[in-house]
Amino acid sequence: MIRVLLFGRLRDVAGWRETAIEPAPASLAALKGLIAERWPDLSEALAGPGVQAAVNRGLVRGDAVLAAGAEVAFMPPMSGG
Amino acid sequence: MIRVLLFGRLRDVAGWRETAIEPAPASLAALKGLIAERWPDLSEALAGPGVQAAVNRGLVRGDAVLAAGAEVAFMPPMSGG
Amino acid sequence: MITLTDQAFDPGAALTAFSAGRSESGAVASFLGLARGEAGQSTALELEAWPEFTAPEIEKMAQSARQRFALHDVAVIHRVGEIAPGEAIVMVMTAAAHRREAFEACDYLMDYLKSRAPLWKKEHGPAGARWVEPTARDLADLERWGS
Amino acid sequence: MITLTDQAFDPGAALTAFSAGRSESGAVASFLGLARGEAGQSTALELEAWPEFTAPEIEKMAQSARQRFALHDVAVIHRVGEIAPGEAIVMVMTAAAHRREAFEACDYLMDYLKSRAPLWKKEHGPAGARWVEPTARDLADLERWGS
Repeated sequence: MIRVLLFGRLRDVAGWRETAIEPAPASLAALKGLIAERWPDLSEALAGPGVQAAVNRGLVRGDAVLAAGAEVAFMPPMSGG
Repeated sequence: MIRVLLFGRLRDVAGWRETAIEPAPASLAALKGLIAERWPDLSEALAGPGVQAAVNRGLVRGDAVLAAGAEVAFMPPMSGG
Repeated sequence: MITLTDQAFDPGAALTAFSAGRSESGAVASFLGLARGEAGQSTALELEAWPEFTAPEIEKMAQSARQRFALHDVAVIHRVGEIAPGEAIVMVMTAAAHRREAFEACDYLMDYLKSRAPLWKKEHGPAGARWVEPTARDLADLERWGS
Repeated sequence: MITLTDQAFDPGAALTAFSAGRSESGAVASFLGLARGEAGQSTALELEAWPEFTAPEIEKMAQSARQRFALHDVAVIHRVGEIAPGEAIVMVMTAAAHRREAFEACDYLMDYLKSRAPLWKKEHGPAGARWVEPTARDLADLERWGS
């Protein structure tokens, strides 16, 4: 099982903030494939400019291995201040 | 009669802060000549870098006519903040 | 010190606390970001954070500023949740020996917070709500720092 | 607003007052200059002003900043007289729509105050007293503004 978290407009697009996926996909790429099947609107939004992914609270670029229990967050462009 | 005001280190050099000069010198240049006679140390300090003069609270460069009752201030380099 | 809070805070009290007892820091710069009403077009801001990630990321930025500008101290307070026009959103304070370092560190931190802090801002108004993203100017500002 | 005062002032109270009720100014920058103790080498600063001239000259600088940076508001508080280490010497606050203008105006005003405000600063220490004059860095900072 892995947990997936969404922030900002990604949450509005998907209609959820957090979900658990079982069985765990083996990689970030596999997770994205699964998202494309289940939530095509979210999948499109994830491909937009400036969307970043974090695995276990560390930003990742490209693909990453997902261990069981991993926490994956997808974050649209950040805007503090 | 004119009034002369000194600020900062010029006051320490001259040993006074304000004085009246009677009869009134006709110009800033004439006033400086008079200062050179009476207060040679101050005269030397006035020639130092960054010393500015104000006549009736307006900064002047070069010479300026002094009317009776004029207020002349000599100011060393400014240092606020 | 990094503070994320869902309560309104008093910028003056924060500045008094930050600047008290500093006899070797000649310079304290601060920046305070307030929610603009946009003449009625913005009725509230909603700031979303992921506290367990947002606070450590801002702490990293603050430590980067501290080293780069030889700061004596740095503090960031960031509101989260719903914010009314005129209320403080963010406050950055920097203390240094001289003013240039204090100013530049404050400027640098604000540029980073605007485009790199894990926060998401939604503006609510009469015409609905929209997510705010960094502007071209925000991104250009960030590029000044060369990273 | 320009204030010259021979009494210690509370920077936080000044910031609270300055930033209150601003629903259209997104940005308030401030700078606070504190008297440094220089590890015991400076026991007090003495700031001499010529109030009838100093206040109007600072007001001119503030108005110049207001126009140049499209400020919504600006305030300068400057201590005069004897100032102990850790006490506030000067505080500049600027309010603008966006942060760049607020920061730059604050920076600009500090550079002007350092080298162009009719104030004279004497530092007292165990070895005696000396008049402080703008440093080469102060003058270089001022030149950035092109005048």
